[in-house]
Amino acid sequence: MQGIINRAKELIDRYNTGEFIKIMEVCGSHTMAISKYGLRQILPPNIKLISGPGCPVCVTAQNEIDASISLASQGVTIATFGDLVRVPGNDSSLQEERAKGKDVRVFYSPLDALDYAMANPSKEVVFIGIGFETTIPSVAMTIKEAYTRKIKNYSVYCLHKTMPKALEALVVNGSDIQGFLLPGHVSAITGSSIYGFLVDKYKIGGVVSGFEATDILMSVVMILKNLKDPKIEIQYKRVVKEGGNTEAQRLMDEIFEESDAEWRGLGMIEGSGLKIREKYSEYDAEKKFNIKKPNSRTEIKGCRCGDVLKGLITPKQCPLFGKACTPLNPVGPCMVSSEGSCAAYYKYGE
Amino acid sequence: MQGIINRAKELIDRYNTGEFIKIMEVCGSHTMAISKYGLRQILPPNIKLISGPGCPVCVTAQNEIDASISLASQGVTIATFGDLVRVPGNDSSLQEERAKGKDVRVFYSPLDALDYAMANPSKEVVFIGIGFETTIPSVAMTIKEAYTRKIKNYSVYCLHKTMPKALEALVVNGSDIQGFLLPGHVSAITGSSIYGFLVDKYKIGGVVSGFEATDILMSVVMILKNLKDPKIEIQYKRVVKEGGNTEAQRLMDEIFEESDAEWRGLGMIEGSGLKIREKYSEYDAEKKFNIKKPNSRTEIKGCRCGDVLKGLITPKQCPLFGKACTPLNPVGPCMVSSEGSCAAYYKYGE
Amino acid sequence: MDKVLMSHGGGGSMMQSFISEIFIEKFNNEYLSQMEDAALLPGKTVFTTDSFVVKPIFFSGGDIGRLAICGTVNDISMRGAKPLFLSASFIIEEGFPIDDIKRIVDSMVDAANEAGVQIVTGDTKVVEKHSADGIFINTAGIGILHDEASVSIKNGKPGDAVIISGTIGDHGMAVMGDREGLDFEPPLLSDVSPLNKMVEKLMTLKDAVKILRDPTRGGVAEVLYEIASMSNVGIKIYEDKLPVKESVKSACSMLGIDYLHLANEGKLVCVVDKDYAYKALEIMKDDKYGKDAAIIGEIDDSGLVTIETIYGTNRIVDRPIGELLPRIC
Amino acid sequence: MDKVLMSHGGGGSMMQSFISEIFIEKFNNEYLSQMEDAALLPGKTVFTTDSFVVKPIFFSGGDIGRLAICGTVNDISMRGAKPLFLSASFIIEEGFPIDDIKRIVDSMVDAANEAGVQIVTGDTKVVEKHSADGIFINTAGIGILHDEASVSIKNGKPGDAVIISGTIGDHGMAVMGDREGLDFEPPLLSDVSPLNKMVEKLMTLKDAVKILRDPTRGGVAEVLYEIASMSNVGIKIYEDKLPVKESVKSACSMLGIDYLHLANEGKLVCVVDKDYAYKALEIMKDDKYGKDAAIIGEIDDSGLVTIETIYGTNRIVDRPIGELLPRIC
Amino acid sequence: MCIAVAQKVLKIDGDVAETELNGLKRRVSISMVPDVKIGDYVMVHAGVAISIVDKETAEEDLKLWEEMEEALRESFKQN
Amino acid sequence: MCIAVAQKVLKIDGDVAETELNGLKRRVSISMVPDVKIGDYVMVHAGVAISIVDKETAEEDLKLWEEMEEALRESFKQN
Ligand code: SF4
Ligand code: SF4
Ligand SMILES: [Mg+2]
Ligand SMILES: [Mg+2]
Ligand SMILES: [Mg+2]
Ligand SMILES: [Mg+2]
Ligand SMILES: [Mg+2]
Ligand SMILES: [Mg+2]
Ligand SMILES: [Mg+2]
Ligand SMILES: [Mg+2]
Ligand SMILES: [Mg+2]
Ligand SMILES: [Mg+2]
Repeated sequence: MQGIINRAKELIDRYNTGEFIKIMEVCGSHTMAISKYGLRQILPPNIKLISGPGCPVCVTAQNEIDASISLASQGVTIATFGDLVRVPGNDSSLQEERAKGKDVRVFYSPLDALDYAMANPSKEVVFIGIGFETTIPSVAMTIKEAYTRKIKNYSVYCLHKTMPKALEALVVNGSDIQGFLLPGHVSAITGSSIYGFLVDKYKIGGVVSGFEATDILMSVVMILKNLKDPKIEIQYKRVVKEGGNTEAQRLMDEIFEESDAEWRGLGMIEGSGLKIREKYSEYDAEKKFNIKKPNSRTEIKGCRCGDVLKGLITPKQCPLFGKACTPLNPVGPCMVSSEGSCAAYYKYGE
Repeated sequence: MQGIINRAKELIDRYNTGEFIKIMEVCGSHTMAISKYGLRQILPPNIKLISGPGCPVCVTAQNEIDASISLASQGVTIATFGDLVRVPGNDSSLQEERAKGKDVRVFYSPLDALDYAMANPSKEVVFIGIGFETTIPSVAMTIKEAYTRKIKNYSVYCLHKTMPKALEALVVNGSDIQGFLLPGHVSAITGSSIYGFLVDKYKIGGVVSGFEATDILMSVVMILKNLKDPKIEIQYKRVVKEGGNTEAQRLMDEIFEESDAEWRGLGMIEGSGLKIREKYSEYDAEKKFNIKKPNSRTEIKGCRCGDVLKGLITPKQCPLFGKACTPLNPVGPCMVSSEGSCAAYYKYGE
Repeated sequence: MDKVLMSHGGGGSMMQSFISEIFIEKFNNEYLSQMEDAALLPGKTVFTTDSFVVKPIFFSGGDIGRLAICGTVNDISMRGAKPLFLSASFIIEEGFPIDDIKRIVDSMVDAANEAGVQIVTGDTKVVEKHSADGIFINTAGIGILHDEASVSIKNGKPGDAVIISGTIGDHGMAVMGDREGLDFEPPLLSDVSPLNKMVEKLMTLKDAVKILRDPTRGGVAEVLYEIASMSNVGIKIYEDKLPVKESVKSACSMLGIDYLHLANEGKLVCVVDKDYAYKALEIMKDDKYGKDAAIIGEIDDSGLVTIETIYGTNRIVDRPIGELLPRIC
Repeated sequence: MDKVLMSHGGGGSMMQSFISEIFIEKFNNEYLSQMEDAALLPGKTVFTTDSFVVKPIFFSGGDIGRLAICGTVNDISMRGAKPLFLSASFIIEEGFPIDDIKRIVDSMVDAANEAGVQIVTGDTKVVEKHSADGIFINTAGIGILHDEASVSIKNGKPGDAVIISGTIGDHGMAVMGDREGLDFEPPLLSDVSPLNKMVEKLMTLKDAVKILRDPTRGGVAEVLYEIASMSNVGIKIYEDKLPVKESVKSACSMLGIDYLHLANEGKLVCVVDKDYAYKALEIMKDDKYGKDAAIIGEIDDSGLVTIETIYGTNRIVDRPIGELLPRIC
Repeated sequence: MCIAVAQKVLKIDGDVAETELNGLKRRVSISMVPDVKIGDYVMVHAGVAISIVDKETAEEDLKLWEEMEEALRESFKQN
Repeated sequence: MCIAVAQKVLKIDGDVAETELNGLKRRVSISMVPDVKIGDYVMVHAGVAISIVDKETAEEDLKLWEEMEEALRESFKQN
């Protein structure tokens, strides 16, 4: 490995031309891996890897967090992924609700949440559906199965978001991003062709990358190589096909349809979210519990998560970073989620 | 006090004639007081105070205990008086059910149980109604109040028993009892005239007694004085009136009607129990939960509670007393209830 | 029964046999089988532990924090030792108010200062909501034997005097009163107090002080039974000599409870050579926590624990079995 | 937040500040503020306590009973002392199976015998159903300092070697695996073990052994941070030197957890004068519980806790905050 | 049977009274003793007053006892 | 985004497979990779296999990299 790393480093160094090159890693797991492996140390100073809106916890809108919290206080069982419980809402968080005695449970898989609902028929279990295309099919599976088995005490609060429109929002008004490190596991589902518009409309290329240090460095080399002639390529060929996983796409399409979605930092983006189709509406927690998103503060005072998510600043440029805002006392969601850019920068000392 | 005690003792000693005189204290609280004060030590050897069927826990039939236990396992909240939780049923007890996670709660007053039901509307609270005329009016009050306030989650499993018919059962086939120490607090409700039949039909007198040592000794003197010319007298005049508490009688009569009842040791005694009147049937747990008394063992192997309750033997004459049967490992209910004759004899070393 | 019942922890005979069968037998060693409130280790070191689970956490006259300090201070003292160092270990239910923790810790600090002991090591665990009821505290403690102390539950001999350091049942009834909503006027307060200063003075009587025991769970009755059984003697006490508050007596008669079964947390039962009985009584009465001390009986050879009633009759003292249940009929 | 959260007990930085603010400050004394696993008292006596609340109670490779003995034996050992006497205090939920208690006590007896310690005093409380989750055990322990031992979390100096006594994260992942239904082949067993014999041998190196710490809650990462902070130094470790089972690594990558955050219950982190590093390593490797011991890094003066990755890059070691949550996205 | 204890009525509020005994105060139902007045003693069982204690009788009790005792002593003497 | 880890399929039982990685066994849903066979590697996210790892490609990856690297080195030389 060390061998390839060195060879990649040597190649990348050739691009140390003084010309400033900004590459955005869209995916939170890439942000984590880059920080964890210390890959930024390998890049020459003119090549900047900046983080994008690829942490699903981070982009969940404030009023969606608050709606989930107020749902918890209504006596239903909230089933969710780990990080979400720590995100501060307007005046509480799911972990604080749990400490008050509300039933908030962390699951590793949505399938486990459905199993839990089936094993506890007297509880009303609501899964908080966050995540991008990687996660969406597994949530879709639970709805399909609940429908088939006529399970009445399970539903999903659908806060899912999808990648392509958000990427477009980042560049539609011009941007200095010269290439995208594209998400590997999202693309395993969607395929790589969904990114074609980046080249066609905005002349920005990208590489779908794996998550090993070698994958990421190879992908960076590939992006650099194509700077003049932007393309969408797949580095992570062993996992990602151009057409993606058609079975998963079919399932997603059966359960969900496109809708608008509000992204923290990016605002409302047309067609960037999903909602549960009418046929499955009894599994739609929003309808079942008549959830109304509250009028939350859209921004947390001083927190620049929005700019971090848009890649406009690095976490360190936020004045609160490492001072008022630390993983111990996170101000914004980018510091809460362990995949959040601010958390990754803080934890791994970048 | 010591003065009166001495004077009473001196008077009682005059009856130390060699002639065997058997006086039954009907009431468990008298049994307790006699043991606790060590009053038997004061009596000459020919005067025997023997205990009767006056401990409500002890006379509750085995199948009533078992029915209560199985009710607990159905997910309702069992509300009950303290001693009852320890009584062994066929294969469990209320305290064992509680240890298994069933909701069994001890209350000092039936009114507290009703309050608990009102404070916990999602629970179904069933009060196990045991006890004689002293307790019955307070249980009646809860039913009346639940009815008036339209409380839907409270009911009573009515196992109440009444005194007069049981007393008659003890003497109807002949008996060597020469006088009754009659229950003070039962009589505060019923009045003393209900005991008239003892004199009229069976030529046995009795004295309604208070619970202080002086009360009991005075009552014994009064019984001895009247041996030749049996009467029903009231020693406990400060509390008991000949007519009793008419308000309480009215309330009891409004809620309950006479029924047959099975007494441990004494068997089925016609007209010696109560059932909830039709008008209040929604508060009758027997109907609400369709309770069927199981086919329990009627006797516990070796346990002579029945004979103890009939006054045929003293606890010490039971071969299990103090050996297989102790308050730590009670075999029969007379050892469980702290008012039980066996427990009183064991605890206070008689 | 194959499950643990409340009665197994109630401080009566059920607990005694449970503990003997499960713990003493298996852990089996010379120290544990002493059956004392605290173990006497080589080097005159005394060591004890107790976990505190009282409900309510804040009760009339004290709280779980004061109790956790006093309980262990007293168990060390009851071995004839001077308590020096305590540990404090907390098991806290998720969601427990931090202000309540502070209040409890403050109260521990006060009690420790009063007793003159230091809390030198600790631990904190947080468990999920509904996995504990608020807060549990364990304290363990180390002390050092007083000079020439020779105190043991096995020391009782016929003729020795039995002394109680004050009114009986205050803690148990204060806590039960809080739970049952009893309202006392003047308020009935728990007696929870550190007794180490009193014991320090008592120990000037050296081996004339034969047994010290704090009548906590199971009350005075249980302590008397344990003394009778471990010293292989009998005990006779006198009802008219027992110091009991009238309000406690009234509450007991109302709830059908024997005050000899109620827990005390600031009282000790002391068995003293009869020649030193009045001296010991005087020492106790001079102490802040001993003004109601009384000689309540004596050791005999009957093998029984008996009480002479106010009527001059004698009966066996009722030994507590397990859970204290209010009795109604 | 005015309520206790799970994270307050998770062994990370949130717990550290919670404990400092609430307990250390208020109880405030020279012993407690040592911030050691055990307090060093006058007379070379060492004293510690821990409560054990592990779920499940019986886990792969051990149970709460073995854990309760080893945890306290190890905390005493980590002070450079020989553990001698333990207390054992049980809080039991009504309805808990008596057979399970027996099994737990048997396992305590075995662990105590293995470690050569005696359980000399105890306590049992029973709480109502739903007032506790099965059983909680507190053990406190007393030990005596080894000759010339001079072990303290404040002793680290740049240049000292950092050694771990074996594979990292086995206990934490075994328990999490039981909870999450992970199935390891060969089975992943908790490392719960008494380390006092290993420490006894290590202490023949006398004051060359500078720091001993068992990386329990919060894992190796938290111990390194505590050392760095209390010794006022930095620490550098090397990813390629860390002994970690492949199966533990795989489970960590699957659950999104850092193995440096996982609890260990039979491992120690040892800071040694660099001239004695290989000698210490040899002693550990000779011990039953030390065969995978490794020198994993050294103390520096950076003030940071850093790791050199297998790619030759450097980064800060992630400090655990609180609750370990499986991460999915 | 059935424990009951005499308590003094301090306050009356509809069907409920505040009672007192040696400093122990309780709230008890008085709906079964409608004639009760402040200052009366009531026998309380399970939170319910079941009768009013007749103070005169309580004092008479002793007198009655003494009379009866006297009479009995006389009768014994005669035998 | 979203953690996924490659695991080897040991057994297939309808929609569920038993997978293994370094001795860690799991049950995962394979309903989204209907073509999977025993011995395949699958990428598993949140208990669901989201794609089959193409073993040939995995091996080719390195070759491709080497080809590209070579080409790049050449192109750099030319500059
Ligand atoms: S450092 Fe904190 S406050 Fe600043 S952008 Fe990140 S999350 Fe927001
Ligand atoms: S001693 Fe026990 S077995 Fe014998 S009659 Fe009494 S309760 Fe029954
Ligand atoms: Mg004690
Ligand atoms: Mg103790
Ligand atoms: Mg104690
Ligand atoms: Mg600890
Ligand atoms: Mg609770
Ligand atoms: Mg430690
Ligand atoms: Mg410790
Ligand atoms: Mg520890
Ligand atoms: Mg104890
Ligand atoms: Mg539980």
